[in-house]
Amino acid sequence: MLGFIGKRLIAMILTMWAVSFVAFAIIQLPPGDYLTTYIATLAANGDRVDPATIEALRRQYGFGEPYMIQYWKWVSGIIFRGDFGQSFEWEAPVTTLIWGRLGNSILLEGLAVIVMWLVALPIGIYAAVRKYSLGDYLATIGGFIGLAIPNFFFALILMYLSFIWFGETIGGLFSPGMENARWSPARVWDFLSHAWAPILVLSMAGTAELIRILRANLLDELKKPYVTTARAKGLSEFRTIMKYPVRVALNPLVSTIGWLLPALVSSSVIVSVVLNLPTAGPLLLRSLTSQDMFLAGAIIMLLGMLTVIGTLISDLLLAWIDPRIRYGSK
Amino acid sequence: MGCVMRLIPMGGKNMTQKPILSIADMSIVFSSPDEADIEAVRQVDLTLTPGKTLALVGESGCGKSVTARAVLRLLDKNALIQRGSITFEPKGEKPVDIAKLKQDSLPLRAIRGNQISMIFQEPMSSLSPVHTIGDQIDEMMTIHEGLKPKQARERTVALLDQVGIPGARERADAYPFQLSGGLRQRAMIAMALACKPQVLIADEPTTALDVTTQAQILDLLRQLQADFGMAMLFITHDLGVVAEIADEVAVMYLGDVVEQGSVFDVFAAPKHPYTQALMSSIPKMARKADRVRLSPIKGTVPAPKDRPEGCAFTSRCPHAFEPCPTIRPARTDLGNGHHARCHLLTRVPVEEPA
Amino acid sequence: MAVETMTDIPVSTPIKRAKRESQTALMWRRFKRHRLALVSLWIVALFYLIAILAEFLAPHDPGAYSARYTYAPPQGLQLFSTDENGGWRFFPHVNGYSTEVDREAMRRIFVVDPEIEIPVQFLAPSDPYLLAGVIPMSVKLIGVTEARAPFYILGADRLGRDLLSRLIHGTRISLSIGLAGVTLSLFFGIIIGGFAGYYGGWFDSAVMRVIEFIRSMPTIPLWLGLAAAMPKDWSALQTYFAITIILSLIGWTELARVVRGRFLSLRTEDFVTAAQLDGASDWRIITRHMVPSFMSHIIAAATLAIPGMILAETALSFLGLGLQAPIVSWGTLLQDAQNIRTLASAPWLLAPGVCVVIIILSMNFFGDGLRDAADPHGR
Amino acid sequence: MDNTRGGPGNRTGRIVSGALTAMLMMSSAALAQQQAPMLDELVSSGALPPLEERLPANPLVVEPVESVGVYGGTWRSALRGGLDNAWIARTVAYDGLVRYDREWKEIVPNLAESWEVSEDARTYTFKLREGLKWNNGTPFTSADIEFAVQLHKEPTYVGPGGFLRNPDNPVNIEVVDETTFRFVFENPTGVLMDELASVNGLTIVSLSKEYCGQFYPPLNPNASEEAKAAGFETWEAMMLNRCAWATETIRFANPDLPFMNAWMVEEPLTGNASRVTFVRNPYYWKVDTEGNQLPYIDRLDMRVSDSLEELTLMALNGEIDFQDRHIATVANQPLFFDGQEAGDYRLGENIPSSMNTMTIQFNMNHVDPVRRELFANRDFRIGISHLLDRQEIIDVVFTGQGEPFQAAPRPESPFYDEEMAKQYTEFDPEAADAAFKAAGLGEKNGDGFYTMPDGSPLQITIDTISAFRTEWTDMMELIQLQLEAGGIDVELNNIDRTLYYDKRPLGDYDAQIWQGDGGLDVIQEPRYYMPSGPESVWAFRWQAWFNGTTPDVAEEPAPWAKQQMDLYNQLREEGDAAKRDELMKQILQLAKENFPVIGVSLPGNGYFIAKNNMRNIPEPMLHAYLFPTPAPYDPFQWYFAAE
Repeated sequence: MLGFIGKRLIAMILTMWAVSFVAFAIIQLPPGDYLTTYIATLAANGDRVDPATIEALRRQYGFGEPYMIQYWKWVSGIIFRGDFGQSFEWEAPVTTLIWGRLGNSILLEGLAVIVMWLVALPIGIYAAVRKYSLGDYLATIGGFIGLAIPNFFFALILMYLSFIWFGETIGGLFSPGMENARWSPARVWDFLSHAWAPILVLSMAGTAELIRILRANLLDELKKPYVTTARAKGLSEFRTIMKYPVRVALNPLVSTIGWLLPALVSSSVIVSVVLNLPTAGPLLLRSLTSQDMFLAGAIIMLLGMLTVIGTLISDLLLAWIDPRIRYGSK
Repeated sequence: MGCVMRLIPMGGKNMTQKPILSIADMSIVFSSPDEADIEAVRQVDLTLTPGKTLALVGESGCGKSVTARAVLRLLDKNALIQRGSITFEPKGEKPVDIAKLKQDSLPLRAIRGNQISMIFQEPMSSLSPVHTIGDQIDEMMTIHEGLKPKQARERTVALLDQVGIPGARERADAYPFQLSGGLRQRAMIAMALACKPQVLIADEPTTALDVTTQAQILDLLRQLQADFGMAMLFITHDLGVVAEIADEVAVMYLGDVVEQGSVFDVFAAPKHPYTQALMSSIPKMARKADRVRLSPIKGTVPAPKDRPEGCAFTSRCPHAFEPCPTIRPARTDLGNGHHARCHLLTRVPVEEPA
Repeated sequence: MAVETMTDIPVSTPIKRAKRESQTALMWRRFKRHRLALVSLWIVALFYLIAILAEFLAPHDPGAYSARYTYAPPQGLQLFSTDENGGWRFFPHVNGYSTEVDREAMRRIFVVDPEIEIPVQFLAPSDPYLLAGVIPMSVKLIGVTEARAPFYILGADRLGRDLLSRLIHGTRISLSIGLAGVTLSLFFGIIIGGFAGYYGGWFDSAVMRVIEFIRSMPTIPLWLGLAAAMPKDWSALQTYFAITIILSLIGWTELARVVRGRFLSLRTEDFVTAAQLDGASDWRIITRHMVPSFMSHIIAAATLAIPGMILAETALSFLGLGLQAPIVSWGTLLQDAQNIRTLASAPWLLAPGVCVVIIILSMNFFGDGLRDAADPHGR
Repeated sequence: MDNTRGGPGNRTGRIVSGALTAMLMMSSAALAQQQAPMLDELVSSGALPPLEERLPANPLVVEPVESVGVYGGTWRSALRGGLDNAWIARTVAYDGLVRYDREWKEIVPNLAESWEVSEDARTYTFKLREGLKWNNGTPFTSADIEFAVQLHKEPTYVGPGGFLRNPDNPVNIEVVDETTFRFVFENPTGVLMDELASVNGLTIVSLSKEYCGQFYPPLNPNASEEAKAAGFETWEAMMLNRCAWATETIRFANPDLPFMNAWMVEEPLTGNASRVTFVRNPYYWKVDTEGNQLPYIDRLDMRVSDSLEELTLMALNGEIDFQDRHIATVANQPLFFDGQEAGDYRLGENIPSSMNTMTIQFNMNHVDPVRRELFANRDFRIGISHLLDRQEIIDVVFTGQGEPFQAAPRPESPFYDEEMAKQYTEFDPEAADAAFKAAGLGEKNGDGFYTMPDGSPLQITIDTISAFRTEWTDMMELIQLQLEAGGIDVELNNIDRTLYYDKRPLGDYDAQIWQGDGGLDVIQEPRYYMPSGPESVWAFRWQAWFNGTTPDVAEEPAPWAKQQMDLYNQLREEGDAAKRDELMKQILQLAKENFPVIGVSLPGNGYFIAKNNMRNIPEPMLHAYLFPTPAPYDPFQWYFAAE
């Protein structure tokens, strides 16, 4: 087991390195650089910057240096000084910008995952055990509708309805005045009273998918002889199902935990824009379009690492709960 | 046939015992949404007596497993015990009709595994792949006897030891796929015996195993039966195994018990043409001179749905005559608990079928 | 024990064969039992039919705009009409509008006027066109006889274009797009995942690293970056197909992972060992023995993937990376509807959203039905 | 309208200020000055000096639009995303040495109570108000102006420049005393006052020497080390971050940075702020006619949101007190109109400074000689213009709002020339055909499309941006259909904005579209009338020649364009506004004759959203960026009526 973990850890580090490289490549992909975009934006406001200024800026930002050198500067800064570089737009170190928002992202997505599981488990099990029952159909239909609605669209409608019905505009994560307060019961409550909408939207699709997978796996497992064995032991039906088929059917699910994250992150980018959530999403979108490369790079990389770690955790979990994988992988 | 011989006195000894489980006139019907109902088992009568082994013999799909599972009500929802009773009468307790018990009801669960337990054909897939052997055996005792995990584990180790698993204590923490087929089956047996059941149902416990292991398992079972004095219902399609382990035998064909009785009677003087056919398909040990060729049964087993109203064997029976296809032959008592369902037996006897 | 068993009496074999022959028939029978799936199958078929016959079914050209009917509400289609003495007669028609421009609020106000009855003709003659780009035709399923009369069964959008026609043409784009990507990712997923799980060892770990790596990149930035790097002289459609393929190149990992996981646990199962001992080739073992044993998962995953693609298209459009006007797809149509103004005053423009939901629902049910039917140990 | 700026502006400047001083004497004698209740506490607790000590000797007396207001309230509005500094510029930041009056006609005193221009238009002398203070109480003097000039002379410091960095006309500052200083230019300049009065004129008054000096090596020897210690590469970087100029976003991310504006930063605009708030500046130096210190409104609360939908809903829900930016679109108008009752707000009229909904600029400097010749041909552009059914576009896209219009000054402008605005705007395929013949295009081919003079197929690719203006997508779709119906094969190329700009120096684009700047600010923004700057996409290489910015692509312009450039150079150096206007008229005349850029339609009036209880908001407003609406309408004298 230890060897297994060790191997995975090394692999993870390699992956992260690759992530950093691609992250850097991606932010280099679009034509032009931050300055062209900067000029463009100024020009759109009828504003102008004289070429001398641009040249000075270009030198200051170290554009035009060879790709690898730029990359090395960046990565070494991160590794040795925890310095993610400067954000051009904010004229400030990237680190001062991202942590708060990244925290919000992790918080929201974490909550979303928890909600998914809490909802999906009972429904999925019920749907499988009571196959083709009314409940099964309801669950399945509900799940599929959840999958079918584009989440940003759902968010939009949710916003509009809550405005029409309750005269509430459900944007952001806090009501005015609460944004910069420190954590307190009141603030937690305020947070929840705002966060329900995004969490609902974010977890919707994932829940549907979990239900689906769980039902599929469970249906296969329920037919296995060991279930009969368990019944023959005199276990109650409930305990039989919970202890054996469900337990086995969970394995493939566990491996999805890590995989929910990137999808969640991606969809939260869009949803966050619609619902104006102070998460990493909008900042990323913004920095990518304005080619604020170090900021964008840092966010992509951190989100990447987030998911790599998520995957590692789910793999370890899987190995932990499924002896066949554990011993198979030796 | 030495073994068969050896069985007689033993059978004789327990003659006086009153049955612990008696299946009477039981029919099981499978219903499916888009096909006609199928009567997989019709009007079966079987009795089990403590310390004795009843072997249920037949080709695959003849309904023997269905019958066995019916005893513990382990059939799927679409299977219905249409008529008849399964009376379970442990020593000193009043009889219960298992057929009448509710699925997942307390009384039924109290019987399952505790008083009647079962061994399955494929030890691999019949054991949970993600729980250790130990866990799965402990559970029996924790649920039925409310033992603490520790005590339960002690018993488990003892059991594993008893069923001849070397290094029982370590093996208790092993997962099924880490054991050999034989050991798995032993573990399975250990599990079945955990609560000293009074009836043990073994559903082809040796089919998946190689011949030597098979023999060991059979010895083990016989041994354990001697120790625990339980009644055993032994399902198999292997007459050899029957000869080796059973006191009584019931031969099934397409859901009917065509012939039943003590192994000795049935083997020595099979009355039903099907039984006879089976017997003649076994190489007999005899002097070179009068060695007979194996005579396989002609024709194929019809699908349950084209089974004739009357005797199921009609289509393949060498002696079939008028009543066979239409009238179902009665259960004819041939004395000494030997029964068979064949019109030949009720017809004015002309000559015995050879 | 020199006692022979009776399993080898010749009777047992033919039974098995009989079973295998009827496998597909059996599957179809099982499938039909799943009512919802059957209905869904028809719906999906219908949608694809619409996609093929788009030009014939759409009353208008999807691009044809009209200043006088911006945001015109749906007229609906009446088949009967009452004459003065209250009698009914068959007279397919739509009701005209009475319109006025509200200068202050900057909008047109429409009132569907039941007095005005514009006769509707089935198989109405039209300007010649090529059905599906090949068959020359000059008749449409439905149309108004008098030219220039408003005909907006499902209403009009902000440029006075007929929503129904746009919807029908959008169906073609959106549905065609899903398939390519899914087929691709299916192929990759099964092959790569299968071998990785089957052989394990370095190949497995290599594949796993790659998958893990691809998967750990959130897709949005990938899309953004790639879309920006796409050659500029490509048409929007080319670009989009390129992106679809990119999506599937990311999409296969999901499937591969599931397959591999299954393989890992299957490897230890007896029947695989059995097959190996029989000396069956790896390829045969994987395709004949292992893959069928979890066909259900593959099907489930695939059916989930197609809608995934359709949703991806809408998401891309939302970010402005998907198709761009004048190309009509459900995504671009939804993009037009993604604002409060539409929600508030032109809700009928949400119709594409409804279509998306319907097709995805049916595809899922369809796949679900298949899944249960293909299930090796179905009831 | 421009003709009273600059020169006359000086005179009025002095007169007005004189009048003010007089008024002040009276007012201060007549009635004791008032301050906002929220300050009383601070004053009585001694945390703040009394009002008299905070106000300058002669505060600027502001005539309220309707009536003297009452103190209090929070003005809620919204920023789109974290970098929407323009809105802050339009609400908080507009307080330069001088400012425009509410009609955008005159330049009136602001921080400077008066100024003088030498006859040769080389020397500008300014007189600051006596006793002006930054919001931290430190005095605002000529030294601060000097500091800004000095800083911008640093080659390594990247500032917005403007006239401070104009290589063609270097400037020096002479400090006469605390409140008096002179700008001395090498060459005459006529546009300085306009630059100072515009939103670009704020840099000079936005840097407190006392505070910003600490990051500046000449004033603080350790500045560089301290910068490094603070995690910045250079002192310049730290200066940019801690001491950003004028309207830069990060200026509002640093609460310590001294302000001269009516409101000062309370909750800063950081990268992850979800709102920004400003609170009244207790040292603000303006009073109303009754001597009450301005502003009336205590706080500004700006929601930071990337979601237009959220902002729209907030406005509908009455959670926005005043806003026009981002949400007040043509599409939303019916929505907001219907919502007035429920949201308890009103819609007010905005007159855009823009003279066109969209301009089509054919690339006269195309790298391909054939196309260059074609696009440079006036008849060709005339033909295209005649193929546009402008009325149809107006009806479909703008619900009948606006009128056909070329790239020409707006009717409100003194430079308005109906002929220029209306020529070639009628939809007339015959005329178009004639024009194309004249342009030497070949006959229509099988597909019904005109061909190149040599008979090869002619396809024109127009670059568009759908992201920037949503209605452009619709317009271009219609225009494509109209042109193709008229026999011109058009391909739309919808690209990202950065590419839009990257393509310009390369010169291999057929045509680009953009908005109609320069409808009112004709002199400041002549991009469509002559090759004035990089935004003159139709003649990018000519403007490069003119500005000497990107010499590698510079090309000698056509004679008429060169003539325009000469005229514009004269204009720049002309001190007398009347003469400047005359020169401008000549430039426009040349533009009219050569018809370089095609316009579509005059934008209909926009609108702003204001809560019903918000007062002193004049209507209609002129809407521009150089004249940063609504700032010139003095938000500091807006107030919430008690109801």
